[in-house]
Amino acid sequence: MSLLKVEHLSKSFKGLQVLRDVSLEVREGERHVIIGPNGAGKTTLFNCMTGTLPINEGKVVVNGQQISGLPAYTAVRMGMSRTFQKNNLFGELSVEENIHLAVTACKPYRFHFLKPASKYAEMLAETQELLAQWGLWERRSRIVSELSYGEQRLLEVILALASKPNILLLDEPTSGMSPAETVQTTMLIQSMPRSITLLVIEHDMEVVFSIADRITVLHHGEVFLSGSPDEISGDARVKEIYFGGGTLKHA
Amino acid sequence: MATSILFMHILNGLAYGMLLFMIAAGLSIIFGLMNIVNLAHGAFYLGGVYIAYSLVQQNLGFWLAMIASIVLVAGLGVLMERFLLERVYGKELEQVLLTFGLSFIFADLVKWIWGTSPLALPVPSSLDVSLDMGGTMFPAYRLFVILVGCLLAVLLWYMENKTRIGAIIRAGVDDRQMLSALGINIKVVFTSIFAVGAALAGLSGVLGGPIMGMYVGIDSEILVSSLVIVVVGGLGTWKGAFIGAILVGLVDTLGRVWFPSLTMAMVFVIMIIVLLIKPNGLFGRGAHA
Amino acid sequence: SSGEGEPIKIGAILSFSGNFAPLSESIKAGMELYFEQNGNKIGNRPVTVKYEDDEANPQVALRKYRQLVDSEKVDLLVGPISSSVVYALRDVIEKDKIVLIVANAAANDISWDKKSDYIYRVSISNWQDGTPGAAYIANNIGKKAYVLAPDYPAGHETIEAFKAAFVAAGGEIVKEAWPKLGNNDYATYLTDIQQTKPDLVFPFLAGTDAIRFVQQYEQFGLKGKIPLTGTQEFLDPLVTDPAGQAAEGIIGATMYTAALDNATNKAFVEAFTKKYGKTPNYFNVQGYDSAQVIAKAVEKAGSVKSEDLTKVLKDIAFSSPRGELAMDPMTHNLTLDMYLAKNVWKDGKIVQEIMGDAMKGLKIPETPPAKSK
Amino acid sequence: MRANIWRTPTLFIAILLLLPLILTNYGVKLTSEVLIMAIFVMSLGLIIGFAGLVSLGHAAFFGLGAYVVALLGTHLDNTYVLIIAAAVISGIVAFVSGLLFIRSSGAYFLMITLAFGQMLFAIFYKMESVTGGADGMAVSASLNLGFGAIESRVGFYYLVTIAFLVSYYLLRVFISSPLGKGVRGIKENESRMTALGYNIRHYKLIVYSLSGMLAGFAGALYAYFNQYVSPDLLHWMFSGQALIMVIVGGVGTLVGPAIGAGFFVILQSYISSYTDRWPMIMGVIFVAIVLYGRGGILQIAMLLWNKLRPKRHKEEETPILPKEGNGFESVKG
Amino acid sequence: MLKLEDVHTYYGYSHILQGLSFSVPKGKCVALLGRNGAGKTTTIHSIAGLTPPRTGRISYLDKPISGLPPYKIARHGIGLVPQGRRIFPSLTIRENLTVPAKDSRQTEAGQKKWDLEAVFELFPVLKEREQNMGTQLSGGQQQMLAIGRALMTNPQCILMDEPSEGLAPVIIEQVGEIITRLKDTGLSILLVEQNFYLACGAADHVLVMSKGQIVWQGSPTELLANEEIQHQYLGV
Ligand SMILES: Nc1ncnc2c1ncn2[C@@H]1O[C@H](COP(=O)(O)OP(=O)(O)OP(=O)(O)O)[C@@H](O)[C@H]1O
Ligand SMILES: Nc1ncnc2c1ncn2[C@@H]1O[C@H](COP(=O)(O)OP(=O)(O)OP(=O)(O)O)[C@@H](O)[C@H]1O
Ligand SMILES: [Mg+2]
Ligand SMILES: [Mg+2]
Repeated sequence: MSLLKVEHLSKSFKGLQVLRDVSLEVREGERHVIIGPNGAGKTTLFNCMTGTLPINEGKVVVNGQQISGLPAYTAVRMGMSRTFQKNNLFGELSVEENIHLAVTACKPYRFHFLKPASKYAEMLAETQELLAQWGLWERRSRIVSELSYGEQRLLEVILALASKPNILLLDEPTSGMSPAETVQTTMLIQSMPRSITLLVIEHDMEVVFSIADRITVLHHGEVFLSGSPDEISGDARVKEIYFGGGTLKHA
Repeated sequence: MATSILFMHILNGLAYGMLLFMIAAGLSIIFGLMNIVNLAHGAFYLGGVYIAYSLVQQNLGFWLAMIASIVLVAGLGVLMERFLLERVYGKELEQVLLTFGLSFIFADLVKWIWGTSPLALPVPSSLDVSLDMGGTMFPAYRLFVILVGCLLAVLLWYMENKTRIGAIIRAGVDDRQMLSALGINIKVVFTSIFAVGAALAGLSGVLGGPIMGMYVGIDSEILVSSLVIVVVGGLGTWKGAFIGAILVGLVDTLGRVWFPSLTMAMVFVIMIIVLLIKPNGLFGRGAHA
Repeated sequence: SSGEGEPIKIGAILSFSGNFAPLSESIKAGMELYFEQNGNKIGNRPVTVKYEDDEANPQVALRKYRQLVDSEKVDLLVGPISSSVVYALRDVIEKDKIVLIVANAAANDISWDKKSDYIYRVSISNWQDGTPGAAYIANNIGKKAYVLAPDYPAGHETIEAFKAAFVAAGGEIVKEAWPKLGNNDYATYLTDIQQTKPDLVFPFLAGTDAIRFVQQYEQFGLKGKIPLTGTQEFLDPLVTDPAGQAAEGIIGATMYTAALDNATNKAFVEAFTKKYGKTPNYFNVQGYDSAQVIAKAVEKAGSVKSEDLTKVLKDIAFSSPRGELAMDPMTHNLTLDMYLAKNVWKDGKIVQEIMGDAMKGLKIPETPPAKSK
Repeated sequence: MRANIWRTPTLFIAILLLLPLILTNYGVKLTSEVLIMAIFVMSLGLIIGFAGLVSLGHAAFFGLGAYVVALLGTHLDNTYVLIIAAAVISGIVAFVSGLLFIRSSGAYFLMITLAFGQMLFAIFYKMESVTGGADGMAVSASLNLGFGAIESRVGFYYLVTIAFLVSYYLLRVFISSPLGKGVRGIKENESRMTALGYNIRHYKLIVYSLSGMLAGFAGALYAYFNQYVSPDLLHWMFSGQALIMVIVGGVGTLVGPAIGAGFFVILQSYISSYTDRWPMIMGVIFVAIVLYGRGGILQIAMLLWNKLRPKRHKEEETPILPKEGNGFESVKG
Repeated sequence: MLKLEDVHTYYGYSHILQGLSFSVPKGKCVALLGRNGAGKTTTIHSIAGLTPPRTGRISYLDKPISGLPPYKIARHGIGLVPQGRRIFPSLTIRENLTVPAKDSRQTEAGQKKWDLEAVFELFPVLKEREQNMGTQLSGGQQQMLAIGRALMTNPQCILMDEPSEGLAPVIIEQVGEIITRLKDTGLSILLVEQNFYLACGAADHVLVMSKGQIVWQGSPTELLANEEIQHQYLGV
């Protein structure tokens, strides 16, 4: 059965219908990519799924449990964590402190206040691991606002991973990353255990096709088409509304 | 209660509201729009009324005195913005300390120069009459204040909707760097708008003086009531300050009639109610400061 | 241990910042004038006065008190403007056994429940401020009074006193209004007065409140329509000078005006105008008399020890610009002569004109009178 | 390293304990007052510097605590009960008001707390029959921890010192704890905290109530200190002073506000007794602090300290500076 | 045309740009490539005056502009499309465009003048939403707005920091076309890109940057041919 279900979801911002009766099913372990023209409603879909935005109609179900309508922070409790398209970090804190916060978020001891955080070995260990894994170790005590944009994009992804989610929503993870970092990130995503179900928004076709098991195309807030990578890449209409001539490749 | 008297009370409320609006207008620009926490607002008021007072003593005549003192206060504003506030944009708490210190300095200067015994700025003789409104008398000067209030409202409305100034300032508050990278000399804009705000505060001192009185200590009262109005109305829009002032004026005045025992806390009760219903004030653009 | 020529230290706790500043400055001026006239000596001992600013806040006052008593080791205290400060200091004063000469605080209780062997008032009590004018007003101006005072203890005490006396004299209170202290717009009340149409208005307001009220009273066209009376605050230059012509015609009872015809006052007014270039207000007199009482008491007692001072202060008599005055041993409060006065507009300035005696030898009762109504 | 962490505190404690030997009576009294203020101002510094909740009504909780001692004290005279009651009641009021106000932020929070404070002020001012209204009331309760009433100044001083040190230590642990870090994170970026799975409302409420409790505790001590309470203790002017003390001392640190309190109280009481121009002098000092002491007295102190101290310690010390420190000292030091 | 000579820029103590020299000829597009943290944005900011270089010289049309305040530099006719869009949140979309708007007096005769109509025609979605707040746009739409905003200043030379970020492929192609069109109207363009193909497609000259220095330059075709550089510095 599918781990994540979006059923007949609709969303509008005072009068402006942004999502129309969107339904979506993601199987456990699946790598599901969402593409679509700018303004199609991809990010909004994420916001509605994670409870960042209230939804008008429909519901979101995780493990057969409805989460739509619940406050945003509960999504993470359900093992669903996300990144933002626009960097959304703790600018004044160091890289390390950013990750500390992310790691602690779902730990039982997040409400403890009688012992310095620095005494929680587990938390420190997990942080170190992430820093090492993503090659930010030597930059760990840098203040985040002083990182370059791409470096910050990287941190976005790390923060989402830190809570050890089993559903991971990535909103254009590689945008702003240089080809090198993009490749690195793509590989890390591919190498993730299948226990993590992935829902990714991406405009970089190389990334899309190298990770997707399944692709859904959103257009004008509706599911335009959903299918395997081959089906999508083959589809003429998608080419027209989204891929375009592909002239770039042959520049 | 007879309708005529109710009418009088409402008129009083409006007049008082307009007075408050006039006093808060400067702050609604400096704090509401430019997002500078200016605790020296009351000091501008003091400056306005005391300078005007001295000039009137030199029998310069009320209106000349008014213009002169407005100019002086505006000048003070320019110096303040250029040399002090400019260094603490975006740092609300440092602004608090800075302007708090300045208000201390200004207030004490006033004390030093003019002494502590209360003075009074007389109503300009041309307006020193009271009109008969169906049996009850009403001071012409207050009608004049209402008029000025309306003019200010129009001015602010114009600035906000008919010129780019409002937008430029909001943009400047959002992202100074980016704005200047688009070719706008934000320093000049901010300084001049701050001066305008200061000038309005000065003006409110001159015109409010004859009603509110002049003494060291009124500055903090002015500051608080202005803050209340700007916040109740919502930061960043002239509408806020305007409606906020009217609301406060009316409720405060009618409160004196209907809940005499609440007069002390009336204003604050309104503020709490408003902010509980609308956390960003009546017309607020969203959390600020 | 008063060795010859050893200086006497006086601690003055006043409110130099905040709305009470003018009162404090006036009292200070009065004290300085007296000591200056007496070569800054009491007997053969030089006098030094240490002024402290309590910001009209009892908590600060307590800090300043400690500074003066513990650190400066002053011999006695003079001061507070606000009664809450006296209440705050009372218990420590009793503990430290140090004399306080009250130069302004007017709360009645200082002479009643909160009376202390160490606290003596040379200013006036609220009761004495509210009472004296009432009878004259009732008999000569009108029977229906509209009373107005700030909604705080002094306001209530004063109006309470006025009411009692006014009703006793056959008058009637048609309405009471209680604006908040520091109220800046009296429009509501003035409109209400126009509607109520009383024979007269009797307000108790201090400082800037009084000035605003008087001016707005005129702006709303009430001046000359409905007689304005009031407590002595309304018959004092501190209010009438800034209020200007608006204050013309106000009638009431006061313990002092510069016009008082007695030798001490003549000398005082002359000296004062010479030093400060303006006519004295009654706060100046309170300061002057505080200094004078201290001096007299120390001389009479021949020491600054509290136990000696208290003995002589109980019934100390002295000639004040207000006339020949004496302390009432039962209340530690002055027995005052109150005069009827009126504000008249004389060559571009308001001056007070004595109309006669309001009450002679007015003592505050030894116990709180039964509340009226 | 360890030594380095402990040196400063121990030195500090030693000084505090020895002070009474060198100070005059008045000095002891004043220092006691400063320490009480310091506790209060730290409680405010906690929500301002770490939770980003800038309040202008914090005196309400301080005054509330004081009045609890004054009012309850007339019925039962048990120091423990009274002080705990003061803290708890203030805490509860903080919690309830927090429930309502936490929603608003920035200037709106500032003003709504101001309004709340003024309403409490009005209540205590008006309830003449109970609270003595504007005239305030004397505190009848006597300070007694079970071994005889503490009347001597020095005795009281040591009590306050201990109270201060304990509060400081607890706060220090709090801000470096996971909960404290969470609070700091919320100040930095609420939407991200939510996305990470933090319930920011809970965190804000907890820290706000805690701070209210501490303020109430300080208030209770103050009631014992002055043996007299008046509505001025709840007035926004007092809240404003506390706010200034926080900023003067240094926002975003713990010691800062404490230092600010001392600086403010002592400076004011001395300057004001030497010149009538004290407001101007204070004003100039404040402006100077903003212009030259980025981040308050503490900052200045640290800079001087770094200059005077042998170079090699620099790295360890710097983290205490607000900019890097951010209350994450322990992680770094 | 725009010219950099031995530019050194620092953030506090960290030395980011270490002697940068290159120039952008009139009517040409120069692409600046490099890994994250290479110093591309810093370069752009140094030119725009947001992080003034400590040493070295930047001139535009042979007038020195280094050290001038940003607004003066902008008034020389240098437009900026910043990285991360930097839309003004409290301005509507329309205001975002009108605030920087500069009338065409300064723009050369015969050159296409950019005004609201022109921008709306380029990105119709912006017109549909003109009264919405800038941040209520989708990421990609904001990117369009950022480009439009820069065009509204009618620049002679335009600095683009990753203009294709977050844009759908179709729109990226469109951006490519826009760049070509701008070149044709005589604009000089400094293009920082992560999208290798867009960069190579639009640029006449390519600079590869690493650790604050130019490590390679040449024509797009040369770069496309040079696997090694691509691999070493771009990881393509
Ligand atoms: N807060 C909002 N108020 C009004 N409209 C909004 C708001 N947020 C998004 N929209 C509109 O909803 C539509 C979908 O936005 P969304 O961010 O989901 O697009 P997207 O698919 O993520 O596009 P992109 O690929 O550019 O990120 C857009 O037209 C956008 O303008
Ligand atoms: N404000 C700052 N303070 C200190 N260092 C900074 C600051 N901004 C950037 N840096 C550092 O300068 C270097 C270059 O940053 P820059 O933003 O120019 O890189 P970039 O080439 O634009 O990278 P990206 O492709 O990720 O945008 C990076 O190592 C970054 O960490
Ligand atoms: Mg998106
Ligand atoms: Mg960059």
